[in-house]
This record gives sequence, structure tokens and C-alpha cells, in this order.
Amino acid sequence: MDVVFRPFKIGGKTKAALIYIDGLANIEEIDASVLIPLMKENNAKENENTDQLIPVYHILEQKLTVSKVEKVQTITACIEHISDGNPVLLIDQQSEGFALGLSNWEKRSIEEPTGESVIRGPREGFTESLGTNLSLLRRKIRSPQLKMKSMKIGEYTQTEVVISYIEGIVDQALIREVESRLNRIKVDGILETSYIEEFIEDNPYSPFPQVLDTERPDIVVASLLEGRVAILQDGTPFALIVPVSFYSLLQSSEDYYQRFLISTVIRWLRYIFLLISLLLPSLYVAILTFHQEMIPTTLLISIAASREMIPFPALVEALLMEVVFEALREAGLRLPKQAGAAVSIVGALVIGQAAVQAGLASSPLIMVVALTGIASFTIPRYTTGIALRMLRFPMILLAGTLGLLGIMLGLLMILTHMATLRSFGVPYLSPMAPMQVREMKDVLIRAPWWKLNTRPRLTRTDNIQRQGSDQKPDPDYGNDKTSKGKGGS
Amino acid sequence: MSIVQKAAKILFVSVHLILLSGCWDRTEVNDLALIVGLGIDQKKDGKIMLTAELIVPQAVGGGGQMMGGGGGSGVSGQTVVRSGTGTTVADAISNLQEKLSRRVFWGHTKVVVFGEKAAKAGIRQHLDFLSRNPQIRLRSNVLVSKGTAKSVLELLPPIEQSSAEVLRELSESQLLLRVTIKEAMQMLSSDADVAALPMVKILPPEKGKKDLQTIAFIQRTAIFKKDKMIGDIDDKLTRGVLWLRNEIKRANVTVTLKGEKGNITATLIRAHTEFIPKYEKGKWKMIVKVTAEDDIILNGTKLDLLNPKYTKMIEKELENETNKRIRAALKTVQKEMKADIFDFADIFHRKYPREWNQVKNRWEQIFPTVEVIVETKAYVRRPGVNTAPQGLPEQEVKQ
Amino acid sequence: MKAGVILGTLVLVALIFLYEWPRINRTQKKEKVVFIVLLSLGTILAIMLILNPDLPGPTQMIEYIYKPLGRMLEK
Amino acid sequence: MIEKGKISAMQMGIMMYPTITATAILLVPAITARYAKQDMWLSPFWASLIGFLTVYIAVQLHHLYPQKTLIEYSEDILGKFLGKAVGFIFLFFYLHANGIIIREYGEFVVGNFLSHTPLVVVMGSMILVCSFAVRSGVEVIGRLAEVIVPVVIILILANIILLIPDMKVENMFPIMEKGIMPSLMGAIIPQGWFTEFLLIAFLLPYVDDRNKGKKWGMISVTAVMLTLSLINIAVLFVLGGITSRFLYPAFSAVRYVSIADFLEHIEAIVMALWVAGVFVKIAVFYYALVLGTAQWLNLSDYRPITFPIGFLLLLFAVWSAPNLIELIHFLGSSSPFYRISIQTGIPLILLFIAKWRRKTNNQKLTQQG
Repeated sequence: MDVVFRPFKIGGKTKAALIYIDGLANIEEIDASVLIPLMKENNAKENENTDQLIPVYHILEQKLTVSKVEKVQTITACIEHISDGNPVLLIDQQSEGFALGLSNWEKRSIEEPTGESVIRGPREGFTESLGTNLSLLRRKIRSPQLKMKSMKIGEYTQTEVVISYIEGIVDQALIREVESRLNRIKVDGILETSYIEEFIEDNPYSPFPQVLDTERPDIVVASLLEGRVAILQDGTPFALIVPVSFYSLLQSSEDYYQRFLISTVIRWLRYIFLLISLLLPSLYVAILTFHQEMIPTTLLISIAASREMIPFPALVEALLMEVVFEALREAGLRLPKQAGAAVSIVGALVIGQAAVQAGLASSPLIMVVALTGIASFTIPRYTTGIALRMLRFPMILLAGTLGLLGIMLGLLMILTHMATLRSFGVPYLSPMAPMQVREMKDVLIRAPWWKLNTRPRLTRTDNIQRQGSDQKPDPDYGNDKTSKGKGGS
Repeated sequence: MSIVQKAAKILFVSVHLILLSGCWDRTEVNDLALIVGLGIDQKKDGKIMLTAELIVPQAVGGGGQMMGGGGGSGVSGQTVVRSGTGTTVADAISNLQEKLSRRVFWGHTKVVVFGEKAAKAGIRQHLDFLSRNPQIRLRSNVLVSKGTAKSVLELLPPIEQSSAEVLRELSESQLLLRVTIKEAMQMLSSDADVAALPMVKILPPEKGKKDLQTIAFIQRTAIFKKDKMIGDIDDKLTRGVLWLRNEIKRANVTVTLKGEKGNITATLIRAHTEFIPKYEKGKWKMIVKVTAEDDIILNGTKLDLLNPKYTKMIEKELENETNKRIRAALKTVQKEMKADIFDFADIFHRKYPREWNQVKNRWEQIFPTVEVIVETKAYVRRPGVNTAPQGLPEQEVKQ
Repeated sequence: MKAGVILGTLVLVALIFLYEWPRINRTQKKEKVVFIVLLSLGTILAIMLILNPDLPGPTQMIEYIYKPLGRMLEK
Repeated sequence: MIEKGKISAMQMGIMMYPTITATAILLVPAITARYAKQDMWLSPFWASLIGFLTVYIAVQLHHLYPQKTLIEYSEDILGKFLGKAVGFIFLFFYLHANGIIIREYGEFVVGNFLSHTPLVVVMGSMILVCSFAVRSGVEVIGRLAEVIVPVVIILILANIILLIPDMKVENMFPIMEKGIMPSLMGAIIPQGWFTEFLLIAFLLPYVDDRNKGKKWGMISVTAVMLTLSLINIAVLFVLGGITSRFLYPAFSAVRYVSIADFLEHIEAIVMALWVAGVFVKIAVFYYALVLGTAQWLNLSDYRPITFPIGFLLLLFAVWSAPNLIELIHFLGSSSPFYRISIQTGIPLILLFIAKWRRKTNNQKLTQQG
């Protein structure tokens, strides 16, 4: 990649230069709409009339067939534009240059996001190009109230970051908070929004994500409509959404696309499996080594029989198998797709058959491990799922020390931690705690759209001003959301 | 991050590791001796012999060869019977423990069997032990065996896994009396201070089978006064007692109609007994109102049971029969044994607390004098799925 | 045995100290003093209890005061 | 103010619910049954009267000193020296009472489940978990209560429903066989528990919708009363005359649950969820103690003394009784009077003095004016 200086004369007379970076700028466009009109067609008449320099406005108005032209006055601005891929046109004797919007980045086309697939719902996902992503948002929210605030982060990368929100819905204090937290970031560069995430989190020492990341424009739009703020960054398809509560991390966009009864059932299924993914191995250890009376006699006998040949205590056995499972999962994820399938076959064979036959693990435990694995994949957000998956290891240890009491103490610790957490001022466990009965319609069940009349309240406890007209749901707003509400309620 | 904080963290983690290594109550399943049945006998020298039936889980295939059987498709539990002796049950347990490589575990104890001798010597202290131990289920069934408890537990039942399981299933079928530890304790601490426990007897083995290949079955009811067994009654009388305890769940009653050949058998669908205590002029009176709903399951007569006239007759006979059973039970238990296992004492206490309190101490003498009036009402609901008797030519059926 | 328990207690106290001390602001003089006093109070009491487990406790004291009333309920 | 968090009145009510019930369902039914026999279900109704009174006193004092907690306004009412003395009594009481609560919890767990685990480990682990909650402040405790209490209530109801097949209504009769006295005697012990509602005096200053404080306090007392009565009824129906023979009757009743041969022996799960309730109880007491101590010493922050006080709590839990028998004896004899005199008696006196002072002050003002 090279910086190209292309000197030429406008109309064969006025000295000018075009500066751009090879590969970033669209050369065909430069030829067609800058060089050709300025060098060639200019020659004829106007030169004859006057010897004087061609007025800049004339060039702008009549010659330059480029839609996006920006005047630049400083060298730094110049450099910025050039490194963005916009060619800069400098003309002799002029104090201003022109940045021409002719950048041409290599782009990936819009594809279905692989991490968050749905059965019903839009299939488009964000790409690495910020412009494309913003256009995806604009296309869904046509209102001028959709605001985008742009800023640069990264001393060397100078990555463009956009804060997006809908004015009138969002809490202004929240915007200020987000901006100030973003402004605080001083790093060499950011390559992914996760960099930003770690800089703006409320509690960095938590395993729980306090920011939602998604590559689905529909999720971003839905969040914006709920009064949240989205942070998009150039160069990654992942957008960040703040603030979030724990419970909103358990939602899938499809909850709102499916029929509500089905969504309600699926939600409960997810809550149950959430607990299973966190607790099942530890419950296995606790019940098997502390509370044997709880298992029905016949079941206990069959478990005991299958454990008769196992050399490890249940605690060690569970830890071992869980670690193996995590390793298999990670390996399956990192390997190329074709090899990944092989890994899962080997894993199934190794764990499912060989380990049992070799007397290294008992078959009930294999069931437990498998069920835990499946359970953790029912959580739609990978980051949330992985947090709980990691927490189950200390839980197993606690279960091996104090039995069910240990599990309960561990749960209380986790719960206390979660109750302390906040995401941009919003209590992490809301609307469960602090309890907001009205919000339960979108937590315990997924009420039908025509009943979801109110937006989730993300206000801070002391923010009275947000209780005003802005934050209250306005039937005229977000037509897709509340127009039916009038008829329904 | 100061050194202090680092030190704190390291210390914190290490203390946790130390705590984690402590495994005070952790026991692997394979170090437990799962006791499913418990027998308590009294030996001649007054010592207690405790018999435990335990299940030894065994991997299928056995040994190190587990080829193909890794999934644990079938599970066999071998039962083992061991005994221990001592002056109390607790002593006997430690004696028993000496003979077991695994730790005794009471959480799965399903039945407790008292040998006849132990029952006659008194069961209170045993019950106290059973309820004081947090592992033992209050729901375990309590039984008395005709011989020693050990002989009952030793049996190798052909159908169920263990003889304890046999006894539990038999108890839960509620054909005869079913008593749990909790109920036994309640009976013994109630106003009447008597108890009734089911009593088992060993079924003689079938021809060709070994002596142990049989089961014990519940056949009688042992009657306790205070905590000592004073006698027992047979299954017929027990059913009468069940009516009087409002505990009857299943019963078949066979009657003959006047002037008709053959029997009609009805099965009980629902039964309820109501007690109306009366105290008049120093006289204690108990009106027992029995309501039973039956279905006909056998018709050996030539009657077409769709005729309501016959239904009335059958109902009448059923009432008589039930009445007879109850009377018989009253005769034996109330008049002869003088044991208030129907808990009339509590019923009187509830209705006439003041009057009852005056005779509280003399209840044993008063109980046999209580006048019991039995009023039975039977309803035949359905004739089964037949109408006229089957296997009979049309003309012989009596309309 | 007792020495081990005392050692464990001291480790516990050290842990509390190491965890909390850096978190107290430099300006909070009074807090530091109270913290130290309470912690040492606890340590002394703990060691006393380990050495002499039958030390009459607060409950006995309260029971002594309230005995006349408490006797009403004794059966 | 030391505490910057705010809770809602509803949160306060929810917090108080397990604060009373958690340990009240352990030993109390047996003690109540000993005196009240089959009238034991009536006793919570009588006992709750003192709960209502205590809430009333606390709310009245709160109206006179809206921004202050019990420790702070006792100084305002009684003057510096006497106020500090009374404050010390309260603090000592809460240290001792919480020690006993932790001991009850420990004894229960060790006695029924972890018989070989050292008591200190069981109690210490709980204190550790609680101290993190206490450090996080009243807001977090309130939120935890909101998550835990619904689970606990569902647990209680579910257990009662599971026990219905084993219930015998006859056990309830004859009602008031010996008049009202037995049930009143049975109420003396639970009264001690109801006086613990004084703890709202530590929470009321941080309630943001303060006019609802009284309402939710009263709702909480009513809920506790109904729960205790319901539990007593259930236990009575299941166990009947032998209720008082058990150390933990409610728990023994739970051990009797059996549905379809599968749902048996669920007591360990019940214990685990009950532990969550006890957690709230200990945390609330612990919080009041830590906050009170910080205020008594005029500290600017209560967090630094959380762990040292937790350590003291552990010691008091060990120290409070040599064995479970002594503990039950204390709870069944002197403790109700001890609790009532400190948690209801002293605040009542404080209220009278405060009212009287107000009056004389007003008179002085009018005389001067």
C-alpha cells in the first residue's frame, strides 16, 4: 500500500495534486469524476477567456462530479481523510483542500450471522464495514430521531466508533455517561468492541457480561427502541448495547418473533436449563456424596453399581469429565469446520463409550455432563452461557465440601454478586430485584405484543426527569410496537 | 496492587484450598451399606439382636470385564443379612457395624420388623431410637413378625429384590393395616395409649423350592397396650378393625341372598366411617356410621342384577355382612382385649373434653363398657360390565 | 491441638486484616483505630474461648438477670 | 449519612418476612406445642400483637426523627451519655441475638445433615457469605430478599400441599379445651420473634417512599403471622399429639413427605432453600449491628468494620451456649422476656420520653412566644 501523489494541472494551467492511498480509494471513480473532468474538458473555452485562476466554487459547482466533498483546512484533517481512503484534492494557491468521498474499502457482503441464527426473523447481519452497519440501522429506523454520534478511539488505529440512540426515548444522562466512559479510553488501538466493553464495564471483576454484544441489526434496533444505546465500531460486526440486565441477556430475538405462548414456554425451559447448566454437576456430587437418601432406592443401587468399578471419588470424577467436556467444546470451536465434526465424534466416542468401558467414568455422570452441556447451549447469548459454565466448577468444589448447603452458599454468593452489579446504573437483577411487578409481563411470560404497552424501564432510581413524557411509551412512536396496543388494551 | 493485597489473595486462596480438602461428611456411595430392612429381636438373655437386610450393588458382568455392559443395562442388587447384638438397639448397631466393611446407612430403610418377643417386651425405646436418628424415614413401615424378625428378613423372595421390599409393597397395598413409624409413635402417645401393628407370617414355600425362597405376608394384627404386645387378631377381624379405624381401602364382601342359591361378591369402591360420640348420664356411647359403595364383581346366582329390586336386597345383605364383621372385631378387641385401637378415646376427648378428662385415668376400665351402635349403609353402584349372569340359558335368568 | 486452632484463628484474623486494611482510606483515621480495636478484641476473645471453652457466656449473664421471669415458663 | 442506598417500603417488608420466619419455624412450633397443644395454631395470632406494637413504636419514632436510626435518636432523646449507654445495650443485644441465630442455624444443619462437619465451619461460611452482602449495603440485601422470599414462600406452600394427603383435621380438636390460656402461654415464645420487627428502625431512614413504611411493616407482620399459623396448622395436622416431641416439628413433617414413591426425603432441598431465608435473616441482623456500631462510634463508613464484627459474631455464636440443650432452654425460658424488654420495652420508653420532650419543648416555645 502506498500513498500516491498525483500532480496534474486543472485545465492545463492551475497546478493541483490528488493524494490518495492505493487500494483504499476507488481509482476508476477518481479517473472518471475527478481527473477527466478537471484535466480534459476544462481545456477549451474558459482558458481562452481569462488567464486568471479558475475560482474554486466553479470547480466545485461545475466540474467535480463527486457527491461527497468536504473542505479540509488542516494537514491533520488531510491525513485523516487520506487514511480513511478519501482522496484529497489540493489546488495551488488555495487555503483549502477537498476531501472526496471516493473511498473504496474491501467489504464482506451481508450474511446471516452465524453466532445468532434464528428460524424466523431477518437473516441479515452486521459486517465489518461501519457504513454498511449504519445503513442497516437507518433502513430499519427511518426516523430522523435516530442519532449517530461519531468518535475516534485508538491512538494509532483511529477507529471510528459510533454511539447510536433514538432521541426522545433514551435517557440523556445515559448518553452523557456512555460518552464520558468512551472518552476516557486511551489505548493504542481497538480491534473489536470487546476492547471497548472491558473499558466501559461497571464491574470489571465479574464473570457476567454487563454489556450485550450482537451482530444482528434487529436486536440493535429493538434495543434502541427500548431506550438503550448501541455502540458500533468500524472493523467488527459486533455492536454493543448498554445498559442490560441479566434477564435481558437470556432473551433471544426470536422470543418476539415466535407466537407468544410458545415463547413463554421456551423462556421457562431456558430458565430451567440455565439452572441445570449451573447446578447439575454439583447437585450430582452433592446428592451422591452427602444426601444419598434423596435418590430413590432402585436408582441409587444402579448408580452405585455403575460406580463400583470407578477409582475416583464422585467429586474428582465430575471435575475431570467437566474439564474434558470443556476442552472438547473449545476444540470443536477453534478447529476448521471439517475437523470440528471429527472432534465431536471422537469426543462422543471417548467420553460416551471408552471412558465408561475403561471404568474411568460412570454412565450416570456422562449423562449429567452431556445434559449440562446441552443446557448451557440453550442460553442464546454465548457470553452469558460461558459465564455460568465457568461458575459451575467452583460450585462442584463447594458441593464436594458441604453438600447441598455448599451449593446454596455458592448460589447466595453468586446472587449477592449479581445484586451488587449494575450495568450503566441499571441494577443487574432488575426487574426481579428491585422488583417491578409491571415488568414481569416480559420476564415470567412473554406477553403478546399488544400487551407490551410499556417499555422496559431502564431508569436510574434517582432519575425523576426520565419519568416525564420522553420515557413513557408513546403510542405514536415505534409504530411496529405500540400501534396494536391501542386496540388491544 | 500492593504487596499486602497480593498476600491477602494468596492466603485467601490457600485457606480455601485447605477448607475444600476437608471432607467431613462426604461419603461415596460405594462406601455405604444400604440398609433396606431392619429387624429387632429380643434374645433369651434380654439382649437385643438387630438384623439388617442390606443391598450390595454390583456391577453387571462383575470383575474387571465390562465389555458391552458398560451402559449398565441391568442392575442386580444382592441382598445380605447381617445381625448384631447388644443391650440396646444402638449397641447392636455398633456390633453390626463391626461386621460390615461399609458404613451403615439408614436413609433407605423401608421396613422395621419387630420380632414377637421384642414386641412383647416393649417397643418404645426402639421407636425412640428410630425417630431420633435423622437418617431414618419416619415413613418406614413398622411390622411385627410371628417368629423372629431375622427369619423374615432372611427370606429370598422370588419376585421382589428384597424381603424388605416385599413387606413394604404389602403394607402399601393397604389390604390390611399399614403403620408407619410416625403413626406408631402417635398411637402410643395418644390418649388411648394402645397401638395396632400389622403382623407378618412366613408363607410356606412352594414344593420344590428351597426353604428360604418365599415371602412373609401380612396376615394378622398385633395389639399393643402401652408399648407391649398383648395379643393378635386374624385377618377377618382386622378388616372389622379397619372399618372402625376408617382405614378400609379394599375389601371384597360375599353374600348370599335369601332363597337364592349361589353367592354374590361385591368389591369396595369407597368407604367412609363416621363416629358420633354421645355422653348421656354417665354413659359413654359411640355411634359408628359406616357408608360403603360397592361394585358387583361376581354373580353366582340366577338373578338379573339389572333389576333394582335385587340391588336393594344385595345392599341389605352387604350391610348385614359388614355389620357382622364390625361386631366381631368389637367383640374381640373391645370386650376381650380391652384395647382401644379405634382411638375412641381421642374422639370422646374432642367432643367432651371436660367429661373425658375426669375419666382419663380410668379409660381402660371404661372402654369395654362403651356402647357401640353400628349403622351401616351400603350402596351398590354398578353391576360390573355384565347384565344377566353369564353362562346361563335365557329362560333360567330370574328377572 | 489447641495450638493448631489458635494458629488457624490467627490466620483468619490475618486474612481479615489483609483484605480490609488496604481498602480503608488513608484519611479514615478513626475507622482504622476502630477496625484494629474490634479485630484485636475478637482475637483475644477467640483465644480465651479456645483455651477455656467453658467460659461463662453472654447467655448465662442474660439468663441470670431474667431468671425470675424465665422461671414462669419452665415446666 | 453512612448508608447511601435507598430501598422501597415493599423491599423493607419483604426483608422483614424471612427475618422473622426463618428461625421461627425451627424450634418455635415445638415450644408452642408444649404449652398450647392442639391450639398451637392460635398462638401466632396472639404473638403477632406485639409485632404490630413494635412496628407502631418504630414508625412513631421514625416520624419524630425521620433521618435517623435507633442508635442515633436514642442519643437525641436521652442525651449523650444515657443515649450511648442505651445504644450499647442495643448493640450488645444484636450481637448476642445474631450469635444465637447463627448458632440455631448451625445446630440445625449439623444436627440434621452434616453431623461430622465442625460447627464453626458451617457457621463461619454463612457469616462470610453474609458479610459480602452486608458490605454491599442495604440496597443489595433488599434485592436479595426480593429474589429469595418468593422462593421461600413457594417452598413453604409447596411443602404444605405435599403434606395434605397425610393431614388429619381431627388433630385440631377440641379447640380451646382449657380455655384461652394454653394458646396464650404458647404465644410467649413466638412473641420474642415478633419483637424483632424493631429492626425496621434501622431500615426506615433509607426507605424512599417513607409514607408507606408503616403499611408495609404491618403487612409484613400479618404475613409472618399467617405463615407461622399455617405452618403450625400443617404440623399439627400431620404430627398431632407428638408435635412437641420433635425438636424441629416442621422439619420432621417435611421428612414425612412422600409423593408417588419418588418425591421422598426432600428435606435436604428444603434445608438448602431454607438456608437462603436464614441468610437474609442473618444479613439483616448483621447489617443493623454493623450500621449501628458505625453510628454509635460516629464513623464515616461502616464497611471496614464488617469483617471484624463478623468475626465477633462467630465467636458469640460459639460462646452463646455450650450445647443445644442449653440453647433451647434459654430460648424457652428467659429469652422472650429478654427480647421483649429490649426490643419493645426500651423503644416504648424512648417514644414516651421523646413525645414528652416534644410537648414540653412546644410549651416552652409557646410560653416564650
